[in-house]
Amino acid sequence: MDIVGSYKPLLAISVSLIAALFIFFSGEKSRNLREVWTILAAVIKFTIVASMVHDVIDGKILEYTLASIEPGLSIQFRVDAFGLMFALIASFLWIITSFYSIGYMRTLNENAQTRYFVCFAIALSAAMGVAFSSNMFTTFLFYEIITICTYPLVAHKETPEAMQGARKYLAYLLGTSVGFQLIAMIITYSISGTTDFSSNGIFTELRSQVSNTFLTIVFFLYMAGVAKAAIMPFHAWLPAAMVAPTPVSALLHAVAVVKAGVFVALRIVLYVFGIDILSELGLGMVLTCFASFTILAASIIALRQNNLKARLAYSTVSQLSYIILGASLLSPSAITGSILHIALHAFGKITLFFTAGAIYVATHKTNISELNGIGKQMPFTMTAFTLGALSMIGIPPMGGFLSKWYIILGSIEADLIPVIILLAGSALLNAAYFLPIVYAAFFNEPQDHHNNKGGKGNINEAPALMVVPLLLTAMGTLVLFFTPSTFLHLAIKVATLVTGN
Amino acid sequence: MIVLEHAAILVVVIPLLVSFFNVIIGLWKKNLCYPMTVLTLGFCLILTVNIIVSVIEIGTFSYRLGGWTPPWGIEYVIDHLNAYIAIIVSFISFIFAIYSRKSIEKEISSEKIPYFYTLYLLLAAGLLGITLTGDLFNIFVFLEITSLSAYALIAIGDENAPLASFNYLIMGTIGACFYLLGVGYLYISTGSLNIADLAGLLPGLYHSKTIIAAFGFFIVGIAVKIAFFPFHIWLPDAYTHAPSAVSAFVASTMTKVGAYVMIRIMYTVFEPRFSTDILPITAILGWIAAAAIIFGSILALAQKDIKRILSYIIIAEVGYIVMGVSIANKSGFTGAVLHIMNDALMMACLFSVAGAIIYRTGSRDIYTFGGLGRKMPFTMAALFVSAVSIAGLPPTAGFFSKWYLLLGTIYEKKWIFAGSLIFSSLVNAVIFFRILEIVYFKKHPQTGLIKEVPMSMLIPILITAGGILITGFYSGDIISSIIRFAVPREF
Amino acid sequence: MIRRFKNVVIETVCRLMTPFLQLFGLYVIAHGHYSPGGGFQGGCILGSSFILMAISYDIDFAKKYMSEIKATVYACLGVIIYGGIGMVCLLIGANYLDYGILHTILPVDLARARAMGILGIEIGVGITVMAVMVSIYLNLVSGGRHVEEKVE
Amino acid sequence: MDFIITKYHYWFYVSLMMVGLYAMIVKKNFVKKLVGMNIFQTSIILFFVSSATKIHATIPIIQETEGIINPAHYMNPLPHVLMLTAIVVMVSSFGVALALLIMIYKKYKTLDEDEILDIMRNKQ
Repeated sequence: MDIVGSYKPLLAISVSLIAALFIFFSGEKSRNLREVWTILAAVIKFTIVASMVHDVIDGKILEYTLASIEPGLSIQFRVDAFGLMFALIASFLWIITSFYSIGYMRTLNENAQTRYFVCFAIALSAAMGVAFSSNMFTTFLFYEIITICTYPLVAHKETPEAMQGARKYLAYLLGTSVGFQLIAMIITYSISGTTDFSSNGIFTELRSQVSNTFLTIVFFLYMAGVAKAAIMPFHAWLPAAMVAPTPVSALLHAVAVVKAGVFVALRIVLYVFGIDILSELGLGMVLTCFASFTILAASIIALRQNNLKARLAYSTVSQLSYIILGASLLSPSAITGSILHIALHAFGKITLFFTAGAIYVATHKTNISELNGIGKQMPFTMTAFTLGALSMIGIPPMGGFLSKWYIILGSIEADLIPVIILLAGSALLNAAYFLPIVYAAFFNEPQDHHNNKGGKGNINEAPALMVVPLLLTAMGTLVLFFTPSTFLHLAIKVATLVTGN
Repeated sequence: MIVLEHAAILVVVIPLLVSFFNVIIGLWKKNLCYPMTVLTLGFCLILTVNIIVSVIEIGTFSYRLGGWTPPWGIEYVIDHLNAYIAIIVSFISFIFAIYSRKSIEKEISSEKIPYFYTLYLLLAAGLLGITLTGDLFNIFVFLEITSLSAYALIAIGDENAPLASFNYLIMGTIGACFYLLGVGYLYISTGSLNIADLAGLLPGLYHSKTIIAAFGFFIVGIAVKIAFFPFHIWLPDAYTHAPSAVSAFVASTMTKVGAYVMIRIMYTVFEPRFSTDILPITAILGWIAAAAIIFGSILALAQKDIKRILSYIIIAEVGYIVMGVSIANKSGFTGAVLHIMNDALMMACLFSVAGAIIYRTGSRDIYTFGGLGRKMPFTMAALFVSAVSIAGLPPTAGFFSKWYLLLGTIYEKKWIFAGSLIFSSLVNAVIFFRILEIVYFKKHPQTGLIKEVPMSMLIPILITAGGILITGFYSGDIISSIIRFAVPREF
Repeated sequence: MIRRFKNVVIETVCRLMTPFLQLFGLYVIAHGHYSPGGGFQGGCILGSSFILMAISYDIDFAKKYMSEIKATVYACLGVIIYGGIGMVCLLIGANYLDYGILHTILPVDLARARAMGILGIEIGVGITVMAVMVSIYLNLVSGGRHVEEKVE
Repeated sequence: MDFIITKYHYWFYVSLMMVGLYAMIVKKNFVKKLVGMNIFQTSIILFFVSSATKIHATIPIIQETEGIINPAHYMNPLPHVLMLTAIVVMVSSFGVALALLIMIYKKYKTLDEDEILDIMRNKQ
C-alpha cells in the first residue's frame, strides 16, 4: 500500500470542467465544434482514468491534495480500487453517451443544447470527484455539485411537468444531503477530528468513546442523507427525474448520479463505520431489511408502470438496492458482488435507457402498451433491449448474472438464507416486468391504426449515432460476463481490504 | 515608505479628505468625482493589503494619533481581526465604487452625483475607522459618521426611501445612544476609553452593577445597529428602497462591521468569561440568533420583491454571525469571522445582481424575471453562484463558514442551533432555486430588448462571484494565517 | 410660504449686532485652546450671525453674504484645513496630527508650534461649523427649494 | 430616600431619557418623534457632563496669574470634550432627519405616521 502523489486524479476531474468552458463559449453557433469538445473531453478523461488502472492493481494509491482547510479536513483526492472502478465505468460510458446524446438532441432538435452539454460535462467532473474523494468532506462537496448541475438537465424541457419533476428532484436530494448527511458528517468530524476514509472504519478506533445509540443515530442520518441511492422511502425523486431527456436518464440516472449515491452509501458502510461496528450493532441487518423491502416494493411498482421510462426507473430503484443489500450482508463475496453490480447494472441499464430513447426518437412512443410489434420496425434496438433485460434478470450468459452470483454466495457466507429467496423472487419479478415488453415487441402484431404506414415491416430505426452506442453497451453486458477480470480484480481487492481476509 | 508607516491612519483619513475635495471638484467638473473616488478607494485597498501583510508578518501593531501615549491619546490598534475586516470593507467599497457609476446615473439626478460620491467616501471612511480604531468613543464617532452618510444615501433612493431612511434614523440613533451610554458607564467606572487599557482594568470590576449595565447597553445598542432579530424592523425597508449601489454597499458592509464591534466588545474589551459565565448573555444571544435565522428565512420566503428577499436574508445572516459568536468556542468563532467575509461577498454579489436586473428591467418583482438567463447570462451566472453559496452548498464559500458554524454548535451539543442553520440553508435553497427557475426556465414577454449590463457593472459582479467560488478553497489559509490569531485565547 | 415681515427696528438692530457677533465668534475661536470656547462654539456664533440676518431680513439677503455654494465650499475647506494640518505633520515625519513637529518648518519653538497647530485646527473647525450651520438653516427653511431653483 | 437624593442627577437624566423614549415610540407625528430623539440624546449628554462635575473645581487650564494649580482641583475635561463631539453628531443627525422630514412632507403632505401608512396602503 504505497501512496504516490499524482496529478492524475485532478486532471481526470478537471478535464471535463475545462471542456465545459469550451463548450459554453463555442455555443449554438458552432455546434460541431462544441460536440468535438465533448467527445474529446470524454476520450481524454477515459484515457486518464484507464492509465491509473495499472498502478492501482499493483497496489499503489494515487493521491493529490487540492486544499487543506485544517488538519484532518482537506479537499483531497485518493484513487483506490473502489473509486477507480466507479470512475472507469462512468468515464467509459460517458464516451458512448456523448455520441448518443448528439444523435438524440439533434434528431429531436431540442432547445438549449449548449446548456445541456455544459451541465453534462460538469456532472461528469463531479462524479469523478466523488469517485476519487479520499474523505467524506470532499465527497460531500462533489455530491452536492452533482445535485446542482444535474438540476438543469432534469428541468431541460422547461415544461410544467419538467419543472415539477426538477423541483422534486432538488427537494429530495438537497433536503436529505444538507439535512442529514451534512449533520452526520459534522458529528463524525467533531468526534474523530477527521473524515478520511479508512479501510477499517473511522469509528473503530473510537469505539469506546461513543455510545451505541449515538452510533446508530449517526448511521441512520448518513443513510437518510444519501437519497441518491434511492433506498425507500427516499426513492420518489428518481421516477420524477424521468422527465429529463433520455441520455440524461441513461447516463446520470442509471450510472453517474445514482451510482454516486450507492457509491457514497458503500463508502459510508465500509469505510466510515467499517463492517466490525455494523455487525456488532446489528445495523447491517437493519440495512438489509430496508434494501430487501426496496427491492421487492420497487419491482412490484415497476410491474404496474405503463410508461417505459418509469418502469425502468423503478427497476433502477430496485437494482440499486441490490448493491446496498450486498454491502449490508458484510461478507466478502457479497461485497464483491455488490461492487461488481455497480459496473454490470450500469451497462445493462444504460442499454435499456438508450433503447427507450431510440424508440422515442424513432416513433415518439413512450408507453409500453404502444410497443406491440416494434421489434420488426426496430430490430437492432429491440435486440439490444432484450440483451439488457436479460442482464437485469440475471440470466447466465449476461453480465448481470455474475454479480448476483456473488451476492448469493455472500448471503450463504452470512447465513442469511431468506436473502436467497428474496433474490430469486426479485429475479422472477424482473422477468415479469421486462419479458412482456420483449414478447410484445417481437411477437405481437402492431395493432394500432395510426401507425400503419411504418408498421409494414419497414425498418425504421433511430439514427446511427444512437443505435451504435446502444449496441455497444449491449455487447458490453455480454462481454463482461466472459472477461470481467479488471472489474472483478478491483472488486475483490476492495472486499479483501475492508473485510481483512 | 512614509505611506506604509502611516497606513493605519491614511486608510481612514484619505477617503475622509477626498470626500470633501469631491464636493469642491464637483462644483467645477462633475465627471472628475467618479475617477477620484475609485482611485482613492483603490489606494485604500492597496493600503489595507499592506496592513494585513504586515500584521501577518509582525503581529499586532498600533498607531498613536498625534503622538500621545495610549490611555490618553487615541490609538489605532491593528490586529488580525480588524485588518481582516478592513480588507473586506475596502475591497467591497472599491468594487462598488466602480459599480456605482452607471447605476447611479440612472437613479439620481446628475447634479447630486458629486454629493453621492462624497457620502459614499464618507461611509467608506467611517467603516474603515470603526474597524481600525482602538478607542471606544472613536468607534461611536465613526459609527455615527457611517450611519449619517448611510441615512442620506438611502434617502436618495426611490419615492418611499425618505420614510424608510427616517425610520432607520430613529432606530439607529437609539442604538448609537445606547452604545454611548455603555461607553459612559465604562468611563465612569474606569476612567478610560482605550480598548486595550479597558481590557486590563475591567476584570477586577466584573461584578459591579455598572459594568453589567454597560455591557447590556453595548449589546442592545449594537444589536439595533446590526438589525439583530427583534430590532430588525428598519432594515428591509431601508435596504429595499435605497439606490442599488447603495444597498449593495451598505448591505454587504455595515452589518458586518457592526458584528465586528460586537465581537470586539464581547471578547476584547470584556474577557470571554464575562459573557459566558458572569453575565450569561451568550446563551440568550444564541437563542435569539436561532430565532433570527428562522424568522429571517421564513419572512424572506414570503416576499416577491428581490431586494426585500435579500434584506430578510441579511437578517438571517446576521443571526448566523451572532450565533457563531455566541457559541463561544473555537469553531463557532472561526465560523462567525469567516462568515463575515463570505456573507459580505455573497450580499455584495446578490445585491449587485439585483441592481443589475433593476438597471435593465426596472422591476424588482421576481416573477417578471423570466427569460433573463438568456439575456443576461453572466449576471445570472453570478446569481447562480451566490445562490448556491447562500444555501450553504459546496464548493462555494458559504459552505465553509457554515461548516464551522455547524461544527461549533455540535461541539456544544446545541442541536436546535444546528437545526436552525440547516433549516435556513434549505429555505434559502428554496428561495433561490425558485428565482433561478424563473430566470432560466420561464419566458417573459417583455424581455425582448434587455441585454447584459455595462462592463463597469458586470466586472464587479463577476469579481464578487469569482470571489465566492475561490475563497472557499482558501478558507484553510485564511483561517491558519489570520482568523486563528483572532480567536480569543480562552476558547 | 415664507412671508416677508418688514420692520425697521428689527432690521437695524440685527444689522448692528451682526459685526459684534462675528467678532465675538472670532474671539471664541482664537482663544479656544486655552480658555472655554473653541472651533465649535465660535463657529456656531459666527453661523448664527448669518442666520440672524436671514431671520431679520430674508433668506435672499443672507445669501448675498453666504450663499449655498459658498457655505458648501467653506464647509469642505474647513475640513480640509483640519485634515491638511494633520497630513502636513505626517509628511514632515511625525504621526498624524502630531503638530509639535511643525516647529521644524515654522519659526517658533515647540510649545508655540503646538499652540499654532491647534489654533489652525480650531480655525478649520470654526469655518466648517459656521458654514454647516448656515447651510442647514438655509436648506431647511427653504425646504430645499433654493438648491433646486439654482439647479433648474 | 437617601439613595434618591444623593444620586438625584442620575434620576433626572433617567427620567429625561424615558420622556424621550416615550415620545419616540408612542408619538405618531414624526416631528414629535424627532423631538423625543433629541431629548433622549440630551439626557445622555447631561449624564456624561454630570459625571465630570467636581465641587469647587476649576477648568483645567494653566493661568499665568494664579500659578500652577494642583491637578486634583481640576475638573475632568474629557467628558465635556466627548460631549462636544456627541453634540455635533446630534446636530448632524437632527439636520439629516429634518431634511428627510421635508422630503416626506413634500411627498405625502403630512407628517402623521398613520395618515402616511393610510396613503401607502391606498396606493397599493
